[in-house]
Amino acid sequence: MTKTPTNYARQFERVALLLVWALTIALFTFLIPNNFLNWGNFSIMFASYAPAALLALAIIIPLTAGDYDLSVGATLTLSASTIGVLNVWQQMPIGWVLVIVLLMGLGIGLFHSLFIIYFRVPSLVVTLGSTSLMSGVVQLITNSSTIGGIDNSLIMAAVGYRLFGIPYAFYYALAAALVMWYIFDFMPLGRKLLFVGRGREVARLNGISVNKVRVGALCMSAVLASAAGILYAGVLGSADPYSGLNYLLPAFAAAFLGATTIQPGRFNPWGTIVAVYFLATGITGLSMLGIPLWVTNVFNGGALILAVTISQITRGREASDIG
Amino acid sequence: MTKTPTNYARQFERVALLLVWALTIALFTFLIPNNFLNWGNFSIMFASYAPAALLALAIIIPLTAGDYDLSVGATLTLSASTIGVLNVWQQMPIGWVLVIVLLMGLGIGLFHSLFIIYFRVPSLVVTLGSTSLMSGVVQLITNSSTIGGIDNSLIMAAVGYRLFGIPYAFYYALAAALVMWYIFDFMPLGRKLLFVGRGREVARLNGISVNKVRVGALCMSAVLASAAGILYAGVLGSADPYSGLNYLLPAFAAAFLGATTIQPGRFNPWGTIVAVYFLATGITGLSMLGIPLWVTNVFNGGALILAVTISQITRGREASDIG
Amino acid sequence: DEASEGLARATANIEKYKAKPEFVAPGEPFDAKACAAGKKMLSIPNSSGNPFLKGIIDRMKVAGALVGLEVREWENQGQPSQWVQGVELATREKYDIIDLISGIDPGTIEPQLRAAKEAGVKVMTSHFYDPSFEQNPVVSSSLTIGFGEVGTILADWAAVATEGKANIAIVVSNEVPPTIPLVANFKKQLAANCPDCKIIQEINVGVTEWGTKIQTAVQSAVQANPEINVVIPIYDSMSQFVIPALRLAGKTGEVKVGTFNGTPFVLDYIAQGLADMNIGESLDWIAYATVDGHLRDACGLESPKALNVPFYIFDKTNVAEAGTPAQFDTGYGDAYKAGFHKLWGIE
Amino acid sequence: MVLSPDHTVPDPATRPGARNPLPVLSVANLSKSFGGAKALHNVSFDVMPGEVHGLLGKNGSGKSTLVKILAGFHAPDDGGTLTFNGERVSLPLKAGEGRRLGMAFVHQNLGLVPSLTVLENLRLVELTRNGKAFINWRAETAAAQQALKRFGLNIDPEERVDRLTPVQRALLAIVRAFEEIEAARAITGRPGLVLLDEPTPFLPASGVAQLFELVRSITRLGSSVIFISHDIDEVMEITDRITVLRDGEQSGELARADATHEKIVEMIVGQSISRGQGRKSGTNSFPVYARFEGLSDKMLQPSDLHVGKGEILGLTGLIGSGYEEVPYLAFGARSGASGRITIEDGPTFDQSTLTPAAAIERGFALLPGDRHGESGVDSLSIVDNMFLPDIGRFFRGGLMRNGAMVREARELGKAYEVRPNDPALKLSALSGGNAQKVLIARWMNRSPLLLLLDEPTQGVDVGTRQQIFAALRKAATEGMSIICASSEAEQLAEICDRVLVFARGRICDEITGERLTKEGISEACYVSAGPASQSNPTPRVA
Ligand SMILES: Nc1ncnc2c1ncn2[C@@H]1O[C@H](COP(=O)(O)OP(=O)(O)OP(=O)(O)O)[C@@H](O)[C@H]1O
Ligand SMILES: Nc1ncnc2c1ncn2[C@@H]1O[C@H](COP(=O)(O)OP(=O)(O)OP(=O)(O)O)[C@@H](O)[C@H]1O
Ligand SMILES: [Mg+2]
Ligand SMILES: [Mg+2]
Repeated sequence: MTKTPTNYARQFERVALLLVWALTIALFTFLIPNNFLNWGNFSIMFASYAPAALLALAIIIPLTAGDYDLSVGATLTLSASTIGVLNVWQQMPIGWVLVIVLLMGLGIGLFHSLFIIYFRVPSLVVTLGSTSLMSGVVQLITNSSTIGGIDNSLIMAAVGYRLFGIPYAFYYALAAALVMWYIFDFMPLGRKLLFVGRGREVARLNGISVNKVRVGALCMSAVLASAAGILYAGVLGSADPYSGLNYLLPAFAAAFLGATTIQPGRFNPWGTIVAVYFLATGITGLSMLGIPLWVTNVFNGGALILAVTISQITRGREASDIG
Repeated sequence: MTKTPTNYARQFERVALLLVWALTIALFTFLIPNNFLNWGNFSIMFASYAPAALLALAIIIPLTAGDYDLSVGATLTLSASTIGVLNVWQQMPIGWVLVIVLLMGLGIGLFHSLFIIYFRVPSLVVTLGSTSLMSGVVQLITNSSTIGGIDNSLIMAAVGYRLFGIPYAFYYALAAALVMWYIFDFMPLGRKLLFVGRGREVARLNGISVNKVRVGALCMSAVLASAAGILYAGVLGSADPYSGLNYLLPAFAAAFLGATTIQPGRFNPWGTIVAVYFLATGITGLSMLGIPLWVTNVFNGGALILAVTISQITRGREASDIG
Repeated sequence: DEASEGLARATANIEKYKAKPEFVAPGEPFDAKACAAGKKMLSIPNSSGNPFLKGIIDRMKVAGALVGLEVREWENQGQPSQWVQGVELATREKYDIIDLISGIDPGTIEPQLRAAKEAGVKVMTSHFYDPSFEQNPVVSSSLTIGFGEVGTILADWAAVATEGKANIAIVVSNEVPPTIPLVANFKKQLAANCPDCKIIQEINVGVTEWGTKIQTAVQSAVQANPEINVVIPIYDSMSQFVIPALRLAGKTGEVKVGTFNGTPFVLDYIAQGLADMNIGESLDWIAYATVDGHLRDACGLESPKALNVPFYIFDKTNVAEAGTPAQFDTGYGDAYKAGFHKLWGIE
Repeated sequence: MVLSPDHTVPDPATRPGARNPLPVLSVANLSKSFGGAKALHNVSFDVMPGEVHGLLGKNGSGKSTLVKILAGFHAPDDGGTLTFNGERVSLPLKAGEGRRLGMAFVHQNLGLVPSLTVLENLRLVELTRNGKAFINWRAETAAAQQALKRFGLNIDPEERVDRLTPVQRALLAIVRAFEEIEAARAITGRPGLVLLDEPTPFLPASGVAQLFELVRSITRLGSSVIFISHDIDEVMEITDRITVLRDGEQSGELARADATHEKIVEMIVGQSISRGQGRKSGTNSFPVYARFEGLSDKMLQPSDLHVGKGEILGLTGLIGSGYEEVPYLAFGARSGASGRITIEDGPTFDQSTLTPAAAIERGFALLPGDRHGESGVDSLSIVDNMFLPDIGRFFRGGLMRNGAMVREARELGKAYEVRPNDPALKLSALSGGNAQKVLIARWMNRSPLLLLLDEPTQGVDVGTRQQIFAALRKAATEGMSIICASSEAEQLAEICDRVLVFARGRICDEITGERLTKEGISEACYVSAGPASQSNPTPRVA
């Protein structure tokens, strides 16, 4: 039971991204003395990146179970657009609309499951295809136009009420991470997900109903992406038919970045949250400095590659478990 | 040596997509009697989808070797933008510019290789990150603006000269497919790629220098994506800093769709070409019918999912080798 | 007859926009320096990646500096969540003005704007609403731009360019709000001045899909309908995909291309004979007019309802004035500069 | 007779030794076909409480398939019945149902997830049990530590399984099964059944002894064991009754008392085979072909050894003693190793400069022990697998001669009796033993100068084994040098000219001549492990 010396490096790795985040904050505080380190600034950042955080959380569920879900961006857009169409155009009460949207998310998850699990089509293919399908549907139902004027109660629930100065939106993402953390780490279901992702045959030989677990993961992912769409509509107060897809690559980046921290080598909800807000901090700081746009892209890409590389160096460049 | 009855289904599978393509053409010919089945129409389609075809071909090389290259879209954009900057703004002769652009592609491939092979960072992560990095660089060098006025000789070489009425652009894509077919099917290198993709350790123990093959695949992919950027600039006569990324998902879709035909179960160049032009035919026909463009998204997504599903049914829903 | 009368009206209308723009004062002179003293404005563009908007903001910084107005750009990648951050920043740092410039629908980030308004920040838009639009209640004043007017120019130009026999493919992006009045007026004007003109196909492509869809759609349209002789991409950045489509279809020159925005590379297309007409606006003029209009509102003066920046037609006869290669601000004259200086009392 | 579930079943555990007419497991008319091929055909047998039931058969005879049906992994064809402790169980079993009834498994490939920790693998069932709202990690860790300690395994529960040695992994899987059966018995109060699908190839002799001790302790409590192995001596030692499968059909059932080695072999193979008598050697001397000096890596202390031209050199020892590293080191397949190599009269070179490609260039060949991970690619065709290191040979005139490849593959398949012999089939369509034949053919066909083998007949049935031995001997007489690392003393005794025995990373004995028998080799292994094993029951499990 001897602890190897590398364990110190491992311990460090757990908190490395948190430290880098702290350093980033310190740097920007130094560069923007008055306005950066400021509760108002952070509280807004926490709220406005909440939909992105929820989306990244949605992705890590099927990733843990060994499937890719590329369609979360399209699902977000479809949900937000559906809210716009039903609530604004069809005047349906917002409560009903939310129920319908979440059920729609479930439907999307089941649709994916049918092809991925029953027909054994690779998840990359199915979710790539459904992204395209959903984009078409969004354009159809919205007439390709932005729909404003979403029910005020949704807006209030997302960004109107605040706790410690932070709009509720953030706490929804936090709550999702908390629940996922409990499931991933303290419920048999979480271990099942992990076993299914890391060794499908072994899981099946050991009596885990692999298919059920995968269906569950795909459905949860789609439902969470729908919830992200609801939050998105709530934060913005409107629904636009195109921008959701832009969240896809950042969400993946956050998921992989998050897998370098807290529980390195595993997709984990707290790591994902840290990654989302670390990137958000960088982008916010750079924007406040008035630095040209291209720098933020370089920051995003560079942070992802560097973080994962350093994590790999920590573990002696052995083959990675993620991805 | 009894051939099992399923072999007929397999034989059918090889040509199924070709048949569906033919049916699609027949359908549109019926619906648009005068203008659809017309050499002019097809020759334009062949030329204008040539960059997309080249991009899809670029993707299947690392896919065969077991790596994802998500950065081909960004590489295309970076190449086209570089052509614009050097040729239009810096007045550099087009010949030199093309050499520089192809070398840049090689550099991108080597950059990917460093992280993917030396540091063992998952290819998905590295190419996701480099996509973001390259987008930043493009915005930096182009000032985010479209650059028109690219050297006429490039435009002529792409869409000016014609053979059998089809602009040269198409033949470049065809030539690339031909060379790749030769390499994949008639050179030891092709077999090596395949073994590296399907069983890395097996390949290594059989004397294949796995790392060299992977580096080669990543470099070829980046160079081919650069070439696609050149072709794109030639077809458009301009370089635009944004649209390349949108070709990423369609290129993946074509690669997976292509793996259902000609040599089902393997990424293969002719299948990829067929897939690209099958999708192009559908989109062209729908556009000519004046149908709203959201239908083309549905067509793309639907065709991908259906084709791969049918291919899976043909092979008795056994686990798929691709993806 | 009716057709020739319409054509005459169209020709007259076009001539109006071919003349060098003249400066018309948007209101009474006022002491801009006194008004601007200590005031700050945060300009949030639709996306910092758009060189047109970036150009306007850069020039607004210069124009503002003349009178002491601090203008700052909120850099963003076109993501609404970033716009939200900008609005919150302005609220927190007690800016006087939030300027939503060209493309951010206030309705998209209404909750945050309402909070800003309550905190005493005036929310204004520029170069966004058409005069026919109803302004969002959180907005204090809007410097509108006549998208409908652009539609009428495009329609008249199509009529004139084909001598009353235009068969048109029009490329639009319906999710961008200005599209609606532009296209509506285009159709109305066409019906009024050109009874023989027809819109053969209307191609709607979302902005993010321009790169992947416009080219094929235009190619298909001109193949399926060989009678098409005019293509109108309503925003000129679309034309980078329209021009190659016509080139491939062998219709360059045969099919006329008219568009709107005055982006330099498209002006170059005109010089090269690939496109025929582009309606432009002077960025610097827009910048001055925006600073002028927003200052008036901020100081409680009556704010002009419109930007009042005239449209100017570039075609092959005058495109050389825009420079080779073309520039954003060249060719419009600079009558406005002296005009605004005089209005602001800073000669 | 079908008993209703509420019928009281006498608990054998409370009445040890009492005759109990009720079998623990009763299988009747079980069939399973994959596509057209019948893997199992009307198999029926019973396992009585407290019995160790041997399941034997050639490769591909359906043993693992049977186990997997009981695990709920495969659905059997209609018509079979399954009764467990008198309770009729409907088929197909749902995933995990076997476990609920009281079965525990050690699958042929162990059923561990390499990228997860020992704790997670060991407590897999507990951690994934339905209807539990909270995992108490502290308790789980304690339970895991206790279990590991009880079985004398000194490993950190937080260690990842892929960092364990093969022996540790095998023991981990076994510990898990025995833990589960204890837990199940505590809940159901009825005898359970442990299914061991070839658990022994990874185990050193003392591990086997320990395993058998565990098996006996389990059966004393009334539970039963199904034991699958190709090692007939082991089967003779531990089982009470034996069921033999041949081509998916039952070819017989024997009580151990009635069984002789020859009889069992006859039932397995369908004809009698005379037991290999060991190669008459000792007098032969071979000119040195390859000399290895100071060969070492993490597991192996610097060791000197050589192999003669035309000699078959065996390497053995307890697993983990380092012998199994030698073929890989000699092939340049592992990084972080050192040593010097001299080939015949050639210059001496550094082991670290040797790569698999360079080794192939020199005429070396390596057949790794891990068939799926290192030897062949399941999703590619037989012909591609067969000519993997040779593809260059078929590249003539700028073209791959695909037709010639297929023709030659068919010839080769015939020579090595690959069944079915269709080169276009995927490797995954072959049974394990047939796949091994393909891979052996791959290397033998190249007539390498030095053939390096790691467990070459692992999972290969008796008949096939004889063919492989014959081919190796023939090649050796034609001048091929062969180094064969194996844990099977019997096999080494049969084919080797000389055997080196390893212990704790060093060569500790060299066996030639008269001592070169199964017993001689086993004894040498035990002696090598000697003093340490007195003080600690499981010394090799580091
Ligand atoms: N996926 C498959 N498709 C078609 N036939 C198959 C497939 N898998 C196995 N077979 C056939 O079933 C037969 C039995 O193979 P199986 O793998 O069960 O053998 P096995 O008993 O495990 O043999 P071994 O001891 O060699 O591992 C073989 O003839 C094989 O060709
Ligand atoms: N998943 C599968 N698909 C198709 N055929 C299979 C599959 N699994 C096993 N088979 C076939 O079923 C037959 C029985 O295989 P099984 O693995 O049970 O043999 P075994 O007796 O365990 O052999 P071994 O001694 O080699 O382990 C083989 O012919 C095999 O090829
Ligand atoms: Mg078996
Ligand atoms: Mg087997």
